[in-house]
Amino acid sequence: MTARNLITGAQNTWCPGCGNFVIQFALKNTIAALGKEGVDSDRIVLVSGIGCHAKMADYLNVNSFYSIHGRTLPVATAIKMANPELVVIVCAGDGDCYAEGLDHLVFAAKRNADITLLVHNNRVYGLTTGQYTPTSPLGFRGRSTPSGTVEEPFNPLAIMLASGATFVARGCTRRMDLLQRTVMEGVHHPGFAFIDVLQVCASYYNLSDYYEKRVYEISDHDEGDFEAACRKAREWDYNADAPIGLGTIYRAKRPTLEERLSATRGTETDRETIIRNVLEKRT
Amino acid sequence: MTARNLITGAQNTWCPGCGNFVIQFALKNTIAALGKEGVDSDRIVLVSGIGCHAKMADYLNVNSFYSIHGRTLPVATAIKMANPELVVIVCAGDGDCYAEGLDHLVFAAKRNADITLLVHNNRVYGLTTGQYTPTSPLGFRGRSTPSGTVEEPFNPLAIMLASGATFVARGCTRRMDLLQRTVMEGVHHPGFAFIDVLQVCASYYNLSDYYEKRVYEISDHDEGDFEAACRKAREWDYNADAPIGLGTIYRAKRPTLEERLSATRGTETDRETIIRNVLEKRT
Amino acid sequence: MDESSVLIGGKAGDGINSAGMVVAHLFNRMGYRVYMYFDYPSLIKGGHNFAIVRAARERIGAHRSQVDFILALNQDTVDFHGDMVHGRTMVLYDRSRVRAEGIGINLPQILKEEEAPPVMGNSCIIGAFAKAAGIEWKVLEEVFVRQVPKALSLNLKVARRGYEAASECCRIGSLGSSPVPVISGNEAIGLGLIRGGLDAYVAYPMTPTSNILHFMAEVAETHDLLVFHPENEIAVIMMALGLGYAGKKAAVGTSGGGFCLMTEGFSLSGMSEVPVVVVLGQRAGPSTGMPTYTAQSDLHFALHAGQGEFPRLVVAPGDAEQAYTWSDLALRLSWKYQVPGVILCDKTLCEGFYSFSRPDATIPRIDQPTKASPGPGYSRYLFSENGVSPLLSPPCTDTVIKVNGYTHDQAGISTENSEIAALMSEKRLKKAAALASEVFSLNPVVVGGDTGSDVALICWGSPIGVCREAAGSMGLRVVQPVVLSPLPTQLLQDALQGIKRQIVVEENAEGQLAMLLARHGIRPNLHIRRYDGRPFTVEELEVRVREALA
Amino acid sequence: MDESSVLIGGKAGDGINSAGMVVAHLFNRMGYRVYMYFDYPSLIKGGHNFAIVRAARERIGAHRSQVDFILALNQDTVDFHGDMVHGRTMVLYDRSRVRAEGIGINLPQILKEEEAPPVMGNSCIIGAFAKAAGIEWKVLEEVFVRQVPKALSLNLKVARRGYEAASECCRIGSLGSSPVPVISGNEAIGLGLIRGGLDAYVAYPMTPTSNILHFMAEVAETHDLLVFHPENEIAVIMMALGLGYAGKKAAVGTSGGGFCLMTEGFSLSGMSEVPVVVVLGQRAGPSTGMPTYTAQSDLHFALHAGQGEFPRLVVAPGDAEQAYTWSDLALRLSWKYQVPGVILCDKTLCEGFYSFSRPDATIPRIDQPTKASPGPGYSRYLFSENGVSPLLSPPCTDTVIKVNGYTHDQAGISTENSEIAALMSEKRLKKAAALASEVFSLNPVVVGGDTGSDVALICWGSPIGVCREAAGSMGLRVVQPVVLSPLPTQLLQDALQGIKRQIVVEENAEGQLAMLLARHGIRPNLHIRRYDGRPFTVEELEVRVREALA
Ligand SMILES: Cc1ncc(C[n+]2csc(CCOP(=O)(O)OP(=O)(O)O)c2C)c(N)n1
Ligand SMILES: Cc1ncc(C[n+]2csc(CCOP(=O)(O)OP(=O)(O)O)c2C)c(N)n1
Ligand code: SF4
Ligand code: SF4
Ligand SMILES: [Mg+2]
Ligand SMILES: [Mg+2]
Repeated sequence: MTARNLITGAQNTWCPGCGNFVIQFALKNTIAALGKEGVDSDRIVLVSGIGCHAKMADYLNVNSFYSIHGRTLPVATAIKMANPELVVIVCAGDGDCYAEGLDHLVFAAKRNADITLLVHNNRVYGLTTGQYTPTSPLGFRGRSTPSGTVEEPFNPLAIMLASGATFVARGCTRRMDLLQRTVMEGVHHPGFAFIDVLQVCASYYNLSDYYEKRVYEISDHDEGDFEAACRKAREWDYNADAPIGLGTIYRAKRPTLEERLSATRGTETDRETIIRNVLEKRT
Repeated sequence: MTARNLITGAQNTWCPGCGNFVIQFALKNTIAALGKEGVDSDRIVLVSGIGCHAKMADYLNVNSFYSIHGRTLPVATAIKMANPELVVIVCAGDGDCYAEGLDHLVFAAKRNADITLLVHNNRVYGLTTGQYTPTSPLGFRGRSTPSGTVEEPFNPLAIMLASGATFVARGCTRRMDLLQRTVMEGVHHPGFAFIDVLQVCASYYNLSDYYEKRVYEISDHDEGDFEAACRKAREWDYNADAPIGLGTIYRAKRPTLEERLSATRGTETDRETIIRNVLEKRT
Repeated sequence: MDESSVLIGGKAGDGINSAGMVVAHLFNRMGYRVYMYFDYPSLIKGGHNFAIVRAARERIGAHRSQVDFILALNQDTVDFHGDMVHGRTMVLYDRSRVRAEGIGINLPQILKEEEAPPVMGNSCIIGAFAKAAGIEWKVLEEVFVRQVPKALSLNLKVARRGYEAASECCRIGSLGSSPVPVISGNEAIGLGLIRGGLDAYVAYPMTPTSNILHFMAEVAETHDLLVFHPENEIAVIMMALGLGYAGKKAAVGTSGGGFCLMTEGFSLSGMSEVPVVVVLGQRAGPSTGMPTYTAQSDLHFALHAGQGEFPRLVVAPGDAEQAYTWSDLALRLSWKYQVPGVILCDKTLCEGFYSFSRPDATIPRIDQPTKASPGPGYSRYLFSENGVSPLLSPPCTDTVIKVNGYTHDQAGISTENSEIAALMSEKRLKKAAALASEVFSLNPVVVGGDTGSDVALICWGSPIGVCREAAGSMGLRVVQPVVLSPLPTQLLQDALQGIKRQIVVEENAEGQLAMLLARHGIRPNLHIRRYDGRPFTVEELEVRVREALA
Repeated sequence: MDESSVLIGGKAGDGINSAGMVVAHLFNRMGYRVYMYFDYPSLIKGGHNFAIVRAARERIGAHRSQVDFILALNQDTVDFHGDMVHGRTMVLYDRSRVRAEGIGINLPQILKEEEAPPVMGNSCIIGAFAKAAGIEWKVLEEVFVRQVPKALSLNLKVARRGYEAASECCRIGSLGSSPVPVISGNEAIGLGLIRGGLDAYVAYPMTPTSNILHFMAEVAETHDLLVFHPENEIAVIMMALGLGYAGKKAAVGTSGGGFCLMTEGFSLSGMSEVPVVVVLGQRAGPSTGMPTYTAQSDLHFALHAGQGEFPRLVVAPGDAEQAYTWSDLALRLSWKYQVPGVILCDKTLCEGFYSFSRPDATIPRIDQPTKASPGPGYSRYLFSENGVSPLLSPPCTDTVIKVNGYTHDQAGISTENSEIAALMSEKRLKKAAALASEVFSLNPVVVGGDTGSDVALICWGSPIGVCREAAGSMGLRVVQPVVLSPLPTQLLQDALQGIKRQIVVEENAEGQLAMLLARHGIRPNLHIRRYDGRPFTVEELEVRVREALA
């Protein structure tokens, strides 16, 4: 394909200071880098949910399916099943992917389709003006919980590990370079790559300073060690203060959904033959 | 209340040899025992999904909400929120609770409402005549997967631990007494009690012998040790052969949803006052 | 004898459905056209199941109130169906378990002697039936060879013992026509979709369409078809849309409860113009209702499901040939106009069995719109005269293909501009009009019976079978709109030309077709409705029509 | 001056909505009745927001095509609204950022001097407006004291600077009437539900009803109300049903996409007879559409959502008083008849602000049915003359209370018996009839305008405001069915007596009310439709009515 401007002409409407700009930048660079590796941008498909995060579908000049709130993953999985040549990247929100459509997340991990998921985890509903999400800390005062939430957050990394994810990582929009490396690793990973991106929401939950003080790049860690990964994932529980490790936490090899599907599938393609065979048996 | 026959006159339509009879028996005994402890059967509410398991709502002569496929837990949580005096027990299926409505399961664990969930985990869709579920082993040949499934099962105990469940246990219909004790422990537990019951499906997935050979009662295990619980939960992965531990795997104390809700709630009950207050502010 | 009805009953687990099919094939071999109704509660073992096999010289699609033979594997079969017995009904029964008058066979003893398992009781009683009905052994043997998949020789032995234990009480003669396939409505839908170009079928099991999933999964063992059963119906429709975006023609199947969960994706299909076909098998509702019993009570839900306004295709075939034809057409039309489609069927059609004559020669061809050209100038939602934009799927060289559930501009980028919003709304109206005019040319209103009559039975879906017969015997016209959205109003009006009394026959309580017709200015004043989960029988409908006309 | 319109515009984040409210309250203090339309795209910061505040002597519920004042915090406010300017429109603007003619104020400089944050620019421009409009400082001060929640004295200082920087160009006089509350449609719904006996509100945020959730959550800080925001809309409706079963009156709120996910629970409500009220706020669809723009395109979806047949209440209030009244009534009626109810509103009503006069005195009383008696003989689904069964919630001594989404017998135990199934279906029809007859007595069709005219505007929902005005100015009758299910057909026909030309005014493309009327034999032939996400203005409607009648 011919070199292409990876950003569309659509007017960008994220708030000044929003972490989504950083994710957009990381994705753009990743797609450009993939191009240099021979992965044509025509083969990239971006799937997004609904929320601030999802506007990525309008902004990145690649194929996209701007889907509905919470339902990115079945769309993305199916696109990959339909055509394994496509490189499928998903931008989901934490409300989107951890609340509205959490079931699909667990099943994406279980199935190991070769897609890459970025959860823009700003720990708040941005586009609907600031309600708590499953990763907001206990007591968070949002617009639906003015006296504070009554629920501890869950730990998405721990859930992903328990669900069979083969690539589990965390990024933060305060660490753009590391995020970009992690995204690239995720895309390269043959299987479901889960990346929880701690994304600063400038308007409703600005944790810039909080993250700035706590995040560190994970090193001296065996990504292939499941137990170690669980410990690393639990180091910070999204609630109490703790160091927040960034980078890849776990990586394993397992056949992908597409590989397994193609192994069980028949080959006859003539429709008339198949109809005749069935009717013959029913006569 | 007056002593009551705990079984209704409804015709029982489970298959001969079905593990559901064992669960019914355990529940009936539990309810009777609770009666002796002073928990009036009038206070028991049973919530069921849709599937063979769910027929429990027709058979047990207690208050019941025979709900829809996959949606037991929000109903049950709300009943408890509405009236913490009620003792809420949920009978769900594995298709029901691990596939159709998995999201609610994770949130039930996260919220820690004081309800008890029994998943009749026969690892197959019974009532729709034998398709794979999220806990069927890889390669399972069901009616929707005649060449075998392309997905490894997930481990519901591991997911529950990762989701913040405060009581995680496993039962088996081949071990009626232990099951009954576990159910009683679950009901006594102040918070969300999750019990995965390995239930024999006589018609579509008869694992009687399989379980008979592998199940054992867990002992010498610290139920308060999260790491130990994780190890115990992962001992068997619902796929490869391994010893299958039964009994309570994890137990922790955390405020329940109802407790936290009542702490944040206002007390004014006069409707006219509230309307007038609001309108006054808007004038 | 020109026609014959056989009821076979027993417990769930006795193999009543397959036994019914074998009986159906006996008739089929002898040149009869058959129809089988299967009645079963929602349980796996026990309870009471029965199948009514009816055979006739001509194509049929309904059962009668009375039967000529009863094959009783349990006492209920005799006790529950007393009202179906006429003077010459012959009862064949398992003497060890059933008290009745007729031909008693000691099934357990025969099975024991042949060392056959209990489930082979049905083969034995079928053997007895064949003898009683004067059917040659050769016919039975042929049918068993073709239709009994497992333990053929033992089944034949057991059947032979039944054959020998009974005595002939009448003689059902051969008609000489050749046998034809006998398929369920579900299979007809499946085959029609395959003919229409289906690439993928995605479903979560739900009666009465689960068997499409099972059928497709079996087909996929040899055929290059993607069949997937995901975590729930939300995933089902979203996967179908993902497949559709990526260039695969996908259909899904469910019933009302599952369709509820699909409605958000359905609306997304309408907005994003990514097509999908939903097979919606109606059953008795509301809610879980009676999952294994029939109803026609989701018409308006299908017509209006999903927020906002977008064109949709809703077809309601009534028998196997129509199911095959219109599943094919639904898939083609949905893709041609890039709209969601619904194949609205019901338990009676889905799980009924029908003699099937391939209607391929009569299926109209749908031309495909002109191809899209890839390139940097491509706009997924290009405005066009008929509202349909050229369709491409990724990857295409130098082409960005954006689909979007937000209001979008021609390139697929979200917009809140009021003019573009109005234009896109008009684009959808234009597609609706284009679809309607193509539907007009596809013979979407079936007119039958005595077309000279000034009384018409108006029906939709599976009751066409029973209406056709009642109309035939009573000399009435029958009018069946097969396409319900866009409703071919003009053709309906033409079909009702000269009609004085219009009787709408429906299997629901509120009169859903009647409501739809009223909206379009057609206001029949006679109504026959049944809403207890059971389909009309021929005689019942005749009585109700006579009452209505009285 | 009898009426006045003010447009204030700026970026999202400039506080345009609250600024508009302050302006509205200035008029309110002076005895005007106000209406405010707020227009904003789906984004958090930036873009272009504007509010149109209109004040008049009488109650109003629509804005005009032209405004008397423009308060411009950004250039877009001047550039985008040129068509709203008339000869005497006065523009007040931020001189530092906007080029315009009128009164320029150097906002940044004033803010800097007062050490005030940028968001206080709106206070400053309001100050300037007050001066320009000849509004006394005292009025402004009073309004600020009551309506500005934070940093009052700094805001007042800044406003004073604006006041001083501007010059009077006209004088908006006080009318002498006392101020009344100014509330949004969402608040009116919330208050009505509370009046009706609401115990719990469950919702997942979704425009345009998110603010009901926020409002209820605030109320619950002091009031004994359970407010919960769970993982998604499926959980929302299932929780509401759990609450309903346990004796709590629960309502939920959403928009079309969320309602899709509720439809399965909605049908369960119909079957189980556990009531629930759904506030369904329409917005431009299909699918995500334009989330912050208005539409009336979910009427038929609301009327037919969920599989199977069951009675439902659908009310569509059109202004704050109706919203309050009918939210109260909807809750009471849903509980009395144990049916699901829908309060069908739209973005214009939900997020519009209205002067509100409490209509409590005119709200009809709904008698409660006779109490149920607990005990072993209790049957949750007891047959009764009007189909309604006595309702109990657990725990009750010696009482087993079973609700069920399967077809069930009177005790709530699942059944597949054909007779019981038919009887239960008839039970639901009886409830529908009983509900319809009660609705008949509740004044569910509003007739207004010139009742002697032979031309009628027929409308539903929020366009009642604009229709009332157009009808007033043009001498037409207005007919508004507030209840859409069960449709009070007879009352509608009465209301349309003597009408020669009927014009249906709707904010959708397909004419959804027209379809519904047609089904019931009322077939208006003139239609005015708008479907670009924006509500009609008074002038626009007048022009369209003249065109239609020409
Ligand atoms: C089914 C449905 N429910 C609710 C909404 C309304 N909605 C739009 S965006 C959003 C929340 C977005 O939060 P999140 O996913 O965290 O994304 P963010 O805006 O924070 O990036 C919601 C609830 C919707 N569009 N669809
Ligand atoms: C929304 C919806 N989808 C599908 C069904 C059909 N259905 C009824 S029971 C069932 C599966 C039951 O499996 P499981 O939950 O494991 O229960 P079991 O019968 O094994 O006890 C399904 C898919 C339904 N009732 N509702
Ligand atoms: S609301 Fe938060 S997440 Fe959304 S654009 Fe603004 S800063 Fe970003
Ligand atoms: S199908 Fe299986 S789970 Fe269902 S009743 Fe029979 S044995 Fe039990
Ligand atoms: Mg978020
Ligand atoms: Mg199961």
